[in-house]
This record gives sequence, C-alpha cells and structure tokens, in this order.
Amino acid sequence: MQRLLHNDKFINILIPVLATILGMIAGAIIMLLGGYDPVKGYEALWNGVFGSPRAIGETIRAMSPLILAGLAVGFAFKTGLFNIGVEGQLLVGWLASVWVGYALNLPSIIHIPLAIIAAAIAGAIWGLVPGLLKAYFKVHEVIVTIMMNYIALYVTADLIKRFLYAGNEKSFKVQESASLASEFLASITSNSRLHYGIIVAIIAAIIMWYLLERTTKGFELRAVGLNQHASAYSGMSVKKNIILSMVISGAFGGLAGAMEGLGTFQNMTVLSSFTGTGFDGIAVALLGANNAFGIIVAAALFGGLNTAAPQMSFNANVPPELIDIVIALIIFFVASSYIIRVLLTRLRKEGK
Amino acid sequence: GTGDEQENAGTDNGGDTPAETVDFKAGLVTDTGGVDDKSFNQSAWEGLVKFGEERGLTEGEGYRYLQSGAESEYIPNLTQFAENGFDLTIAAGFLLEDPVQTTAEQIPDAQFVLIDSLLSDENWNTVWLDNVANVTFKEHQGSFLVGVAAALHTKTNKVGFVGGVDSPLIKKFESGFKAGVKAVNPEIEIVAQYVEDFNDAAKATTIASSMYEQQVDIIYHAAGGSGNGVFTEAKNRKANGQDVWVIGVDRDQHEEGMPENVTLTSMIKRVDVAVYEMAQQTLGGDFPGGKETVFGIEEGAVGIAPTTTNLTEDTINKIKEYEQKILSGEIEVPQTDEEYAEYEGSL
Amino acid sequence: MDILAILAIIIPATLYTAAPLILTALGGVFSERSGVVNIGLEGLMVFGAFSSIITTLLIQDTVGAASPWIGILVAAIASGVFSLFHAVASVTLRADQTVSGVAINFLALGLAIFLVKKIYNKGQTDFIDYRINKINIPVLSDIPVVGKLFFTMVPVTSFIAILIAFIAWYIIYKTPFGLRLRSVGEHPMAADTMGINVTRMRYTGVIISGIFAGLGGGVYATSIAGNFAAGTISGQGFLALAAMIFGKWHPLGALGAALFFGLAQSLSVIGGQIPFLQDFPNVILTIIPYVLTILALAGFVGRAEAPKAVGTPYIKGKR
Amino acid sequence: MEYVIEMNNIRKEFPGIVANNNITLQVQKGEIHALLGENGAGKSTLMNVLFGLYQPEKGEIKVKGQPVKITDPNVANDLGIGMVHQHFMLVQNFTVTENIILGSEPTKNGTININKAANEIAELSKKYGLAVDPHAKIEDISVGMQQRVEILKTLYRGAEILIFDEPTGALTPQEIKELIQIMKRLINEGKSIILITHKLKEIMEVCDRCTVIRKGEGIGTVNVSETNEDQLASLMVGREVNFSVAKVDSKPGKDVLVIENLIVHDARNIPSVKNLSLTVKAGEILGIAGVDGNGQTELIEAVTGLRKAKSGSIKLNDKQIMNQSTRKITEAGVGHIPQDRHKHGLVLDFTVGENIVLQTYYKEPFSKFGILNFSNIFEQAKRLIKEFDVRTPSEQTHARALSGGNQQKAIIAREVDRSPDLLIAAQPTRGLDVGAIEFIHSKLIEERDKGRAVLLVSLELDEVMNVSDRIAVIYEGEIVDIVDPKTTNEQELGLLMAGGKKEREGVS
Ligand SMILES: Nc1ncnc2c1ncn2[C@@H]1O[C@H](COP(=O)(O)OP(=O)(O)OP(=O)(O)O)[C@@H](O)[C@H]1O
Ligand SMILES: Nc1ncnc2c1ncn2[C@@H]1O[C@H](COP(=O)(O)OP(=O)(O)OP(=O)(O)O)[C@@H](O)[C@H]1O
Ligand SMILES: [Mg+2]
Ligand SMILES: [Mg+2]
Repeated sequence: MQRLLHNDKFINILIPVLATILGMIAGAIIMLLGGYDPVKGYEALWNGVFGSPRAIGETIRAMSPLILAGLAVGFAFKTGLFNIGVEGQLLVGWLASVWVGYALNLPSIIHIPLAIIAAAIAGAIWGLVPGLLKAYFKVHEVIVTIMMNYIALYVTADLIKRFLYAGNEKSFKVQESASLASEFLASITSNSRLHYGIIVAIIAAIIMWYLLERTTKGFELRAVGLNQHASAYSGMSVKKNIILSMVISGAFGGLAGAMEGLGTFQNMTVLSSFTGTGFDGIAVALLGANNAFGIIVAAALFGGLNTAAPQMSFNANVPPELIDIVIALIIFFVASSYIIRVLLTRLRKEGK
Repeated sequence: GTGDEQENAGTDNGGDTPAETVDFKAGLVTDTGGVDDKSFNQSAWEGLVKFGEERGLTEGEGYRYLQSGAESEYIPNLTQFAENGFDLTIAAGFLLEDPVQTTAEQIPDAQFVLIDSLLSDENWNTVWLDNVANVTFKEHQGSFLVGVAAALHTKTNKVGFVGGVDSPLIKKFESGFKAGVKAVNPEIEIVAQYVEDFNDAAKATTIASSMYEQQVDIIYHAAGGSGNGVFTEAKNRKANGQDVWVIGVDRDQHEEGMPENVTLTSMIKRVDVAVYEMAQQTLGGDFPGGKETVFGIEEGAVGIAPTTTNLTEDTINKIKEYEQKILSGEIEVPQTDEEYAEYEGSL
Repeated sequence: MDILAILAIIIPATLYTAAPLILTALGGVFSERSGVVNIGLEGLMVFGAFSSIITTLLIQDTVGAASPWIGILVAAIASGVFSLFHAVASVTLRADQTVSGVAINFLALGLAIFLVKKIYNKGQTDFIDYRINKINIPVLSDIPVVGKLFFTMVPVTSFIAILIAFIAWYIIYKTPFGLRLRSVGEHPMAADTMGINVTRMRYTGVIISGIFAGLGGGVYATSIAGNFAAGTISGQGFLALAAMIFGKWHPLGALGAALFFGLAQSLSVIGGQIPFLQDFPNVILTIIPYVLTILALAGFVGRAEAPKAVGTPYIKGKR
Repeated sequence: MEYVIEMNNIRKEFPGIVANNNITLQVQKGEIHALLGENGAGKSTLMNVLFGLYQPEKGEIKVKGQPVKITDPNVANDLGIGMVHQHFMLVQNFTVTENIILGSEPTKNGTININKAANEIAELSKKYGLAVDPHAKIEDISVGMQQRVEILKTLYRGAEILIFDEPTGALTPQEIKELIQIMKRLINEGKSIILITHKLKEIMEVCDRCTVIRKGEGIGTVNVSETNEDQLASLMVGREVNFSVAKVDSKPGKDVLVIENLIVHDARNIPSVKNLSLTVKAGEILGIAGVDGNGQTELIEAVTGLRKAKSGSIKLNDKQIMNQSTRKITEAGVGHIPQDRHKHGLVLDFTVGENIVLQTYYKEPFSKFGILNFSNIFEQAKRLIKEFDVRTPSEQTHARALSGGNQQKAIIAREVDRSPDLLIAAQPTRGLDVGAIEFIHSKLIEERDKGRAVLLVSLELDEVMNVSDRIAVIYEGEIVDIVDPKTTNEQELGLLMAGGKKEREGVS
C-alpha cells in the first residue's frame, strides 16, 4: 500500500516531466522542419536560461509574477473556480503598488509591505466582483473575469493618465523606499533586474499550500470547490467560501502586479493590451498541477523559456515564438496525461 | 549588400554600390510595431539598412534589429546589443525612454540613440547621459504644412485628426496641424480623436468612419499602425463614390492609399535620415551623446511628401510660402494645447 | 447632430464590429452544445485570421478581388482542421477541456507568428490588396431611412453572419443532427444508449466551432485588420465566448449578444463625437460594454444554464 | 425449448475486477425473467453486455436461436432488445417526444417531424396504457412518468425483449403497482422481460423464473413457483438472511422535534409544505410515508436549514431553530442522513477520513486555532470504519472508490457518532442490497433505543412499516394522518398517501 501511494505521487511528478520532454522534442522537430538548427537553438536557449549570471537573474525575475499568477489560477481551480481574470487583477495590483510606492514617503520597512498589501487588496477587490456575482447571482465567473480584465486594462490606463502621469505613456516611478529592486541582487547577477519579489512569491506559495491543506478554512474551500451541495449540507457557507476563494485568488493576482510595479519596472506604463502574464498563469498552474510547489517549478520552466526566447532568436535566429509552441505542446501533453496515466497504472497493476 | 534574397524590398533607396567595408555594428530595437509597420519603425529600419548597405555591412551581423514582443523585452533587447559588441544601439520611440536610461546607466561603454524623447528624472528635469544621443523632430512644423494642404483642399470645411495615443509627442502633430488649417481659414472646423493605441486599426476604422459620416472629408492621422484603419475606411468610402482623403504620416504613404488613391499627401518625418545621420556620426567618431539633436524643416527632416500628384500647383506654392514663414521665424508653430490656444487667439 | 445621423454612424459600425464575434460565438455554441468547452476560440480565430491573410496574399495577384473570399474559406477549413487538436485532446484523450483550450490559444498564436516569420522573415504580413469592403448594398440601401441606417457602408459579411446565425438555430433546434448534438451535451450516456455515437458528435461539434471561429478570424482579418500580426486578434475570441454565454448557448442569443457587444464597442469609440456622450470621460465609454455585460448577466439574464455535460469527458459505463 | 435470449458463459472484466464470470442466462418468450443478486454482483454489467454497451471477453449471445454480435446499442435495437436503465437515461430539458425519438427521428425535408412523432407516441402510450404527455419536459414530470417514457423509448423502437434494471427503486407503491400492470400487459402483447430487482416480493409476484448471480458468478435459475423468498435470499447472499427487524417496543420520552404550522416553498416558489405540524419524541422512530414529491424533501431541508421556511415554527428541545444556518442546527443536535448520498452526503473526492469529519472538522480535537489536526481526524475515521464495518482499503482512500453500501455506512457512522438528539434519515437504504439494509435498520433502532428521536423518511412502505414506531402520512405538504404500524396495512397507507380520507372507523 505504501508503495502504491508512493507510486501515485511519483506518477504525478512523472507526467509533467514527461510532458516537458515531449514538448521539447516536438520543438526540436519543428525547428528541423522550419530549417533551423535545433542543437544551436537549444544551446542558445540553454545559455539564455543559465548561460550567465544575468540570464539566471532574469529567469528568476520572470518567475516571481508567474508564480503568483499561477497561484492565483491554481488556488481558484482547487476551490472549483476558474479565474481567467488574473490578468486584470495583476493590472490593478500593479497600479496600486506603484501608487502607494510613489505617493507615500515612509521607511522601507513599512513602505514595501504597504505597497505590496495595496496590490493584494486591489487584486482582491477585482476578484471580489466575480465572487459576489457568482455567489449571489450564479453568474459564470469565467465571463465576469474576462470582462473585469478589460475594465482593469482601461481603468488603470486612465488612472495613470489622470493621477500618475510622468509623460511618455508611463507613470511616476516608485520611491526608493518602496522598491524591491536590489543593488546587491543586481550586482551578483551582473545587472539583471532580479529583485526581492521572488521571496514574496515563495512565501505566497507556502501560504497557499498551508492554507488549503492544513487549515479549517482550506478544508472548507476545498470542500465547496468539490461539492457545493455536500458543503451546504455539512453547514459550510457556500456563498462565503466562493467569495473568499475569489478574493484570495485575486489577491495573488494583485501580488503578481506588485512584482512588476515594485520590482521589474518600478513604474507602470499606459498599457493598450494585456501583459499576458495572467494567461501564462493558467499554463503555469496546469503544469504545476495546481499545487503550490508544482507551480514554482512550472514558473521556473516557463520563466526560463520566456526570458531565453529572445536569446535563441538572437543567436540561432529561431523565432522566439517557437517557445510559445513548445509551451502549448507541454500543456497539451499534461492535459492529455490520461493515456499516460492509464498505461502507467496498468503497468503498476501487472507488476504487483 | 551580400545578396541576401529574402531581404526587405524597397530598402535600396541608398547607393547600391558598397563602399569600403568597415568594422562597425549597429542595432535597432523596435517597439511592438515591428520594422514593417509602414511607419515609424519601418522608417528607422530603412535608415539603418541604407547605412549598412552603403558601408558594406552584412545584415544580421553588422546591422540588425530586434522586435520587442512585449514591454518587458525592451531592456533585454537593448542589453543584448549593448553586450554583444554593438557600437550603436538605436531605440525606436519614446516608449523606450526608461529602458534606455536603465541600460545606458548599467552599461556605460555602450552607445545609444533614443529617438523622439529626452531622458528625465523624477522631477521632470531633463537628464543627459554621455552615452545616449537624443533625437527629436519638429513634427509640428511638418504637420502645419499638411494642415495648410488640408485647409486648401477641403470641400466641406471640416477636417479631422486621428492620433495614436494622447501624449506630448502626438500633441505636436495635432497642434501643428490645427494651426496650419486655421492659418489658411479660421472658419474650418476640426475634429480630433485619439485611438489610445498605436496598433488598433479596427478602432481607427470606426473613428474614421464616424468622422467621414459627419462630413469630414480629410483626415490627418498620426497613429502609427492604427493609421491603417483610417486608410481602410477612406478607401472603402472612395470605392463607394464618396470624396474623402487621408493625410499620411512619418513616411510617404501614397502607396497605402492606392489603388483608390486616397492619400492627399503625407507629413514625412525622416526617421531614416536621423538614424542614418546618427550612425554616420558615430562611425566617424563623433557620437552626439549627452545632447539633443533636433531635426526640423531646416534639416530637411520634416515636411511634405515627395509625391504631390494629388495637390494642386496652387497648394504646393502656398505650402512653400508657409514653409518660408516658418523658416524665417515669422510663424511660431504651436506644440502643445496651451500654445495652440494662444496661437488661435492671436489669429 | 440629429438622432438619425447618430444612428447612421452607430448601426453600420455595430454591424461591422459584430460580424466576427457573431460567427465565432456561433462556433462556441456548436462546441459547447456538444459538451466540449471551447475557450480555444481565441486561438482558432487567430489561426483563421492568419490563414485568410496568407491565402489572400498568395493568390491576390492572380485571383484579384475574389481573393479575400477564398481566404476566408481557407481560414474556415484551416481552423476546422486545427480544432482537431482540441477534439483529440478533449474527446479522445479526455483532457481537461479548459486546459486544452488554453493550449490551443498558445499554440495558434505561436505557430502563426512562427510561420509568418518563417515565410516573410518579419513579424507581420504585408497588407492585402483586396479587402472585403464596406459597400452600399444595392437596392436595399435605397430604401428611405432604413437603407441609410442598415445598408449603407456595411460589409456584406455582417449580413452573412446574421443569416448564418439563423441557419445555425434551425440546425440546432429543428434537425435530427441538432437534437443529437444537444443530447450529447446534456446527457451523453442517454445519447449513447440511443445509439448515438457520442465521440463522433463531439468531434463534429468541435470541428464546426473551428470552422466558424476560422470564419470569424478570417472576416476580421480581411475586412477589418487587413494584415496579420501578433496583435491582430487580441481578445475577440474571449469576447465571442462571453457572447455565447451571454446568449445562453443559443444561436440567436449569441447573435444578439454579439450585436450588443458590437454596439457597445462602437459606442465607446464614437462616443467622443456624439453630442450627449461627449462630456463623459472617455474611459467610462470604453468600459461600458464590459460593465453592461456584467450587469446584464447579474440582473436580467442570470442563471444562464450551460449544457449539463459540458466540460466532462464522456467515459462509457462511468456512473 | 426455444429461447428469445440466450447468454452463454459470459465473461466480462473490468480493470482488476471480473464483473461477470461464466454467467448463463436463458430467457423464454413471453416470460418475465428475474435477475437477482447483491449490489455489485454483476447484474447491470450483464445487461449492458446484452444491450451492446459493453463487449464481453468470452461467451456467446443468441437471439431467437441465432448467434449475434451486439457491438453497440443500435444492434441491440435492431434485434428488438430494449433497456430501461437503472439510472434513467433521459435528457432533462428535452420533451418526452424528443427523448423518445432521439436517434431515430422521423423527418420531413430534413426537419424533425415532431407532430408526427408526438402522435405516434400518444398512440403507443394508449395501446400499452402508459399515460404520458408527449410535449411535457422531462424535468417537469414525475419519476413514474419518466419511467414510462423509458419504456416507451424501447417500444417506439419496436423492442420485443425488454430489460428493466431496478425499475422499482425510485417508485411509489402506487407506481409500482401500475408498473406491474404494465409489465403484465407487455407480456400479453407477446413481449419478453428481464427484470432486475432487489425486492424478492416483486419477484414472487410477477416473475416466472429467476436467475441468481453472486459475486459475478452464475448460481443458477429457479422456477419462481417452486421457491420462496427465504430460499431466493439465501441463494443470493450465500447464507441465511433474517428479514424481520428485531426490535422491542419504543419508550417515547420528551418531545425533541416540534414543528408547528410550517410553510415552505419549493425551488419554483410554490408552497410545497403547507401548514404542517409534527412532533418527534425521544426514543421513537417516526416514519413519514408518502408519495415522492409531496413535500418530504422541502420539509427535511427546512428542518436542517438548507431551505428557508416562509412561516411556522421548528423547535428542537424547545429551542427555535427555524431558518437558522445549517451549521447552527447541526450543532444544536441534528444528524442528517441525506437522501442523495453522492450529491449531499459526501465529497467524493475527499478521503473517507475527511468525509467523516465533514461537520466537525473545525472543532477540537480535529482542529485547533484554525489548523487541522490530521492525525486526530484519521484516528477518528479508523475507529468509525471499524465500528461500522465500512469496507474501505484505508481511511485515506477517496470516498468515490467505495461502493454505495459502504458510502452509506460511512455517512451513517458520521451522523450517528455525533450523538444527535434528532436523527433524520432520508431514504437511507435506497438501492442497497439486503445485507446492507439489515445493518442500517438495526443501527436506526439502536439509536432509538439510546433515546434519540429518529425521523425516517422513505418511499418504501415496507421500510416505513418495519422500522417506525409511528407513521405520519404526508400528502400535498400536509400530514393527513398518523397511524400505528402494528395496526395499519399497506392498503390503508396506500389510500392515505393518495389523499384518501382515513377509514379507520371500522378498525379497532
Ligand atoms: N465501468 C466499470 N468499470 C469498472 N468496474 C465496473 C464497471 N461497471 C461495473 N463494475 C464493477 O463490476 C461489478 C458488477 O457491477 P454491476 O453494476 O454489474 O453490479 P449490479 O449487480 O448491477 O449491482 P447493483 O445491484 O448495485 O446495481 C462491480 O463490482 C463493479 O465494481
Ligand atoms: N466505473 C467504475 N470504475 C471503476 N470502479 C468502479 C466503477 N463503478 C464502480 N466501481 C467500483 O466497484 C465497486 C462496487 O460498485 P457498485 O457501484 O456496483 O456498488 P453499489 O453498491 O452498487 O453502488 P450504488 O449503490 O452506488 O449503485 C466499488 O468499489 C466501486 O468503486
Ligand atoms: Mg449499483
Ligand atoms: Mg446495477
């Protein structure tokens, strides 16, 4: 029995690994078909991820918003909701962090947490709307979150122009005291944009895991996610839990925005289209099996691939979109893991 | 050139005969528009190609571009060039202001050209970095001239302006254009609207449609890729017998108006000239870092497009007249809403 | 400006923007009615836009003005084939359908731009020479008032899309195929016991959604965008998905919702030029379609019931 | 002897399980043939093989003497085999007609000719006495009518051999009687029937022969006229079974649950509990008998806080609990074995352990300061699993993996262990085999004997009569009468449940 359990966990890990390998192989085949040199391509990719201290720094930098976006999606998934609105939550979180980071003058020890919390709250509010509508009006959260994305896009742009405009389509920069950027981290990674946000992201992942798996609230959230009727029957408030779930998920999304606002960019631009990070979060959550630690690993993979894609294009002339294709295929393979699972389970049964 | 067949057509506006080969590398980082946006980025790339071909450089080695897929790629792209031994990295557009500043500070021995913008600090004070050359244009001057053309050609006495995003840069286009129109005939009504995006042709189409529907017969666009939507709408209308026109921007957009022939004229902004000039100077050891190089009518870098088939002789002469007035300083073309308001009051 | 003049601006603009949404949302109806969630509509539209532009560019010199039309047809076929990815993953391999849809979105965009770069060696295609133009519809545009409002400066594709919506309604609600399609989306096991091949029906539903989304993307590209780039389709597929849900998974509902979105979008664009809307901050006009949709869902059309079995793979014999 | 159906030596495996092993079933023309076996014995599987939903690994099937390969339900249809499934195969938001014609729709110019189909169905239903409204939506009609639709589906396709898989499970006594009439009529029309049921009484009443299977193995076929219920039961289980519920008389104590003038509306906001008053005392089992849909569900939901009542009063131990939250009511001492164990009773993807603490997870010792204590949770689960004989590989197994009977045992363990003053049991034995039923009934009585008040709601008259100390009959949201199970009989109850006035004057 112990062995069986062990096997199950093993399979859960094996599948994304297999999927990643298959995705990379498919990527190589596509490069070959496209007349590019896969060896050169992957070499450049490797260098783009690990080739220099800066590459490593940039990979880790790219990870933090991805982890948080992945947590936002994964948390909602675990509680039976599909939060396709991380993109919007990220944008409002980004704006809120920049606003607090710019407008206040405080010592770092207060300023940074405050700006981060502001981002979380903004994201939470953005998650609250679909949560409320789902709980009280049974409105499909997917459609509301899609709409909220657009509202976030236009409202943040407008707010920057009205209140934070520093010219050239961007907001003022955050104060030094609110910045997550670090001379030290930049110097050890030869001037990458690596910042302390990664710590925030990892803490958030631990919080998600602990909250869901170890607390009574998490028990309720999971129960409501899996079976609303039984949850109501057992005395849980389905409505409150749906709302809470969207709020927490949105807060993670908002935090992802703080990574950009206080870390990578230190300001916010007037965006006319989405950043894509929120949607990448869906992929990250899926590959990470909605598990907090899986999400960190998946974010490392996608963050690395994304930051290295330009390098691949620069050195091996392979269009960086190849990486998008590889990512898509990895998701496909993970999603279609049923077949792999069946085969493995059968093997296991026969071996017993 | 090296005879790379798959290369961009229409870039051989320079001499075909490579002169002496030099050891020089120049890179261009575009915004998300890409080097064939029929507009700003393309123009910059054409300038670099001309330079590269004249100097016998190989594309991809001696000169190349990186298109940014997203905002977060500006810095990696700039860094890519700066760290890979490129002598000059050109940043196309004011959106790259911050990234250029960051990268230039981090890599002091790399040289950058920032087009359309200066660097500034928190308090709006201009910052000069020795390894950044700032290039700006007097777009308002050129816009004034096409405004004159519009005023002389409108039959409905109503013209329109479609801007990319509401920003100080595009305001220069708008203010100059309106000033030019009013200079000819203060009675002409001008409607202006911004797409709030340089790459949303669909939205621009709708805006243009509503303008044309309200009797506007000439629209001047300063909207980058979105401007294609204005052309689409004008061509549709012309095909249906409506007498409408577009004034192009940045490049000679006569081709974009064909076959319906809707391009009245274009306000050209010779980004290619500027890029070429900057590369030449840098190559000559004369990198104009730490200052602003301004290109205006005087430098032949802004003005009316060479294709003038849709303008009457009279119009062309009138434009020349105004050109002189601007050159002589008789007319001070407004660049901002405030300056325009003042200008309008003085009429 | 009088009200007629305003309507004469708004209505054609609505029809113009709504056409791709209508077609794509109809695709969504077919897929989800068969029990397969399709948030890959966005990607299928991307692939359609890409295919139509490539085709048009390829043949325009020989075929001329008919080339965008051929482009659209090729787009329909191409996206139909492309949707097989989704069908195989979500029907045969029992993948999570949402996940598979997300993958479709990534894949379509990545593949399309990859190919554009491969073929043209640059980030976007050239503009096509022949577009599907807005025209004054002969005869109809001469009708007083109505002609001016509905049939002047509109693309024919809008009317084709509306017509197709009615055809889709007929197919889904009046034919044996439609009954079977719906039964598979509601209760696949019941359908199975009635001798209906659930797998085949679901494949059909998904492929039709691919065809329609391809049409939608093709129409967008050849009538509105004029070329193909990474940002050509940015969110229209998601809006179409929203229109389908808003329209309660019903073809005519989806039609109405898509028209509503088109109206709201064109209002937000044109609002700045309409007297009584001018004083509104632009951002309010811009977000109005989205806010209205949310309000409408909460207030009037709440409780949109999805097909019961949508999202669950059918496994024979599972209880 | 000519058989219409012959299934010889059928073997069907599922991963890890042999569901049918070497089973033989021979059905004569014009007979009602019973198929009997415990839960999970393999009855449904065998019938699904016959209907073409599953392919057997071994064995042959003959229809009217001809060997056939039934590769899918279409083939079965063509061979004249129709099946009424254990769980209805009806599309809820389709009309009766749409459900019946699905897959073989009459058309005119490519359009479904719905009127023609509806007329045909009306005619068919008249011929077999199956009253249905062809234009009604399934979700709006009663379970009994839904079943008639299922039967019509097979007849519409010209079925000669009908398979009924547990058709009486969800029916009221009246509906069961009607169904038996219908089956007899079908036989008279020359059809043959295979009937799966756990109810031995029904087999004795209508069947000609009975094939028994046990744990996937064929045990044999007996003539019903030559056997009796006890023999059938022991054939099925493999041991002697004791049917009569052993219980001493109740010793009712104080009033635990007092309901007065309760009015509750249903989902469509129509009153379905009307001015209902009811009292359940400590130490008694009050059975509620009634035809499905007479307000039982809404009554239970109102008492347990799952639905808001419009007016009235619900008191538990003299404390008002009406319209309080489910959590408060649970804490006040109400246990609830829900009607639908999958929908309400369990989170199927939680472990058995997590399900065991579904209402108590937030309390010590399972949780402290908002943090769960899993070792205590699993400890508790282990104890209950042992005490209630829940057959599961471990307390960390997902509830989904348990069979229905064991899922139900887990729920009962959870509810009983909380020692609620009031235990509500809604259809606690639905779909379970005799062994499991025996266990559950004895548990309910045990609770009563510990002084708890038990409210039993069941559609099975036998159950209500065997287990209850008093029986309240509910009709259209009102308690029409309360009777003593020792002195009443099925006829009287049946009449009351149908709204008939009591005619007990003659009876002592
Ligand atoms: N699709 C399936 N996959 C795996 N195992 C199955 C499947 N269907 C049935 N089984 C197994 O086959 C055995 C027989 O199941 P079946 O449903 O035929 O029992 P049954 O006699 O109809 O029981 P009941 O009286 O509860 O309806 C059971 O042990 C069950 O676990
Ligand atoms: N489709 C299936 N796949 C795998 N295992 C199954 C399947 N169906 C049933 N089982 C397993 O077979 C066993 C018996 O199940 P079965 O459904 O026959 O029990 P049951 O008592 O008849 O339940 P119910 O009362 O819900 O019909 C259980 O262990 C169950 O997990
Ligand atoms: Mg069963
Ligand atoms: Mg069964």
